[in-house]
Amino acid sequence: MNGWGWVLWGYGVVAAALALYTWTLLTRTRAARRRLDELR
Amino acid sequence: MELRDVSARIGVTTIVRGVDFAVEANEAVGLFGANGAGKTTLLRLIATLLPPAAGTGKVLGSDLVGPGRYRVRARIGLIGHVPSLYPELTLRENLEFVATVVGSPAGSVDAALASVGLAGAATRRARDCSYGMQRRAEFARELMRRPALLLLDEPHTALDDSAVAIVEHIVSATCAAGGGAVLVSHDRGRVEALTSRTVELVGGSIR
Amino acid sequence: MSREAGGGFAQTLAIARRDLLREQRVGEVAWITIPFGAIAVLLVPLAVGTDLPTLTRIGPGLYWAVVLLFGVFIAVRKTAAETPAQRDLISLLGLDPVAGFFGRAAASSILLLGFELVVGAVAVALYNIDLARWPWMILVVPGAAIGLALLGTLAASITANLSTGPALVPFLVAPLAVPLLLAATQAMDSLRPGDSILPWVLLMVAADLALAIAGVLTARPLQETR
Amino acid sequence: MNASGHRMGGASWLDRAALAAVAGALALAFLTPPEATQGNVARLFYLHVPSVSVAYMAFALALVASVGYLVSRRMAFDHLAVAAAEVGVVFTGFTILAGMIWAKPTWGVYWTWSARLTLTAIMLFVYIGYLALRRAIEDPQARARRAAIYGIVSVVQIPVVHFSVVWWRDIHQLGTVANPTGIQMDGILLVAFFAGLVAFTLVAAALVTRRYALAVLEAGVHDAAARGAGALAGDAVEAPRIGARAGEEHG
Repeated sequence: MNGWGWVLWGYGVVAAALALYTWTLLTRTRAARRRLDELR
Repeated sequence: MELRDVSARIGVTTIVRGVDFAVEANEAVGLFGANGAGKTTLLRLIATLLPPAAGTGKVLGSDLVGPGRYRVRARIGLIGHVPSLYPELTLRENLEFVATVVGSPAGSVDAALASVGLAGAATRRARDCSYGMQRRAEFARELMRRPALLLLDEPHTALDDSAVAIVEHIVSATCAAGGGAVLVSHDRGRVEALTSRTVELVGGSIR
Repeated sequence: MSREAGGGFAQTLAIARRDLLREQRVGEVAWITIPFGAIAVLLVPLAVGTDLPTLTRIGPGLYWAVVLLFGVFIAVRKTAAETPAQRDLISLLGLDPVAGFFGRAAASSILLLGFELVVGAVAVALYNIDLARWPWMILVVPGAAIGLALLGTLAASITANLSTGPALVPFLVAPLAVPLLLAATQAMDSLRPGDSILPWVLLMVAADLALAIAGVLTARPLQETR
Repeated sequence: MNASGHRMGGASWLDRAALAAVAGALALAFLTPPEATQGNVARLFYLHVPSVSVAYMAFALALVASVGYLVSRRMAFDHLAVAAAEVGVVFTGFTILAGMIWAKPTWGVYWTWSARLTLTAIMLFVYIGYLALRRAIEDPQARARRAAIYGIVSVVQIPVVHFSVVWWRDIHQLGTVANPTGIQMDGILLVAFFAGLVAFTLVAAALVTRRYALAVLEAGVHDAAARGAGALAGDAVEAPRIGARAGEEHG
């Protein structure tokens, strides 16, 4: 793998991790909203 | 000691709500309520061990949640329905530990144990004592500490007929010294005889 | 009626005495934790090979890793745990929280010192560790015991009465014990003539002091029941 | 807290600013000329160093919030503390991932035991411990108090951890290859680095905002459950229904 390969690999892994975290955050928020609506 | 419009929660369960409750000096009050009504929680609330979710209160001149509560705690005696003795230590070692922490004079330990009829069991480990004996030892501890506010949770539980006199003695001694007492119980007959008035905890409120 | 509470030092001693008496009656550290540490020292050569020169070289490091990873169980020993009723009582006795913290840490320090000495004797024998300039160990061994006891006491108080508490404490302690591990291992490494051991001893002292300060700062909120 | 205002949490101005900054930073990171000694691989620098800076900022925010909670006992500080700590853990994770992927082509190994990498790994575990502790406690006030205490204990100890690791590395010098500051940074490279820092700071701020809103929601769920039906002590207990005699005695 050349330099660019490593760079794309590094940026790709971090971007995927960031996307995963953002997704879990949105999912948890939606679940909490739903639960709150149920309780009201 | 008085509570005004006090509520308390444990987890998501509301234990008491909008409770007004006061105990004057020289007064002993009986507190009744069904299983799970929140009597024990109310005692811990009065003892400043559980902060109220709402409302205000004063105990022995200090606010229920103010920094003064750390000072008045040393003048509150609580005998819960679960013994708080260290099972590995003897009854005397348990009381000696308390005496050192509160600064009671040496010698008061044996006197206190003798007064509840446990002089002969002083060197027995708490683990090897019956529930009733452990209860007696806890009364000995409070006799030694002489708190200004005495909170008793089911005081007569597991006490034999002769030991019931201990409850009577400690309540009247506390009130005679200008203190107050709250007795949580199901034993209406015995508690009504010891207290000047009784209240009932129903649905999270005092009646 | 109110009386003066016992002095802070008397309270510290009372708490330490209580903890040591409870341990003495049950023997949890003496009969479980210490033998467990000793067998860990015995197991490692079975995994990495029994070549004595290698063991002599890596022995001190293995010893300290075992002390920090297994010694932490002393902080979560059953005989130091308090039931909710016992915590209520302690709060109502007017115990100075700082005295309570130092009393519990003192008892744990003494037990940890015992752990270090027994496991250390096993390690010295099995790994043929050279104890040149051993007098420095008089500072390093208790220093590590005190630091780990302070850290373990803090972590045990933070997790008191949690169902996962005994599992959490080692995890919370391990990363923060890094200065103790480095100071102890590097001090032993520096036992060779010419290397200075003093910076590592000072680091140990600094770590212990930082933990003592943290304990004083957090003693009051930690004593609150609930 | 714009995110909490929208029903489905649509994009706030902060989200948009973060996205724009990321686009700009990426463009700079990829379009700048290769670095003199390491070539293209050095572009990982724009990922690794800004994320560790942001992680430290997040942990500093978590500390301030922890102290704020213990002093004021306001739950808002606790919500902020957990938001900052969680985002800090995420960015520490980015730091380690990017650092390892940078280390492999540069030094031939994924892990180099440099003081910086070792410290970052320790920090990661300290704050994973913080999050694990929070998971173990159900009562919100008890959780807030105990978590704040652990946060403070950690922060008192972290400088000592820092110095111990740095000393330890100073003695066992690995040689200059393990020194990431060997990079020549000037002109446009410096601009790319700062663009990365700004972008990551904005992304972290957007994430903290959303995590804070989630903490507020979860507290609301807890409160609503507490107000819900059947949650009053004693309500779950009724008179026993065994035999008619018990009823007669009470009647």
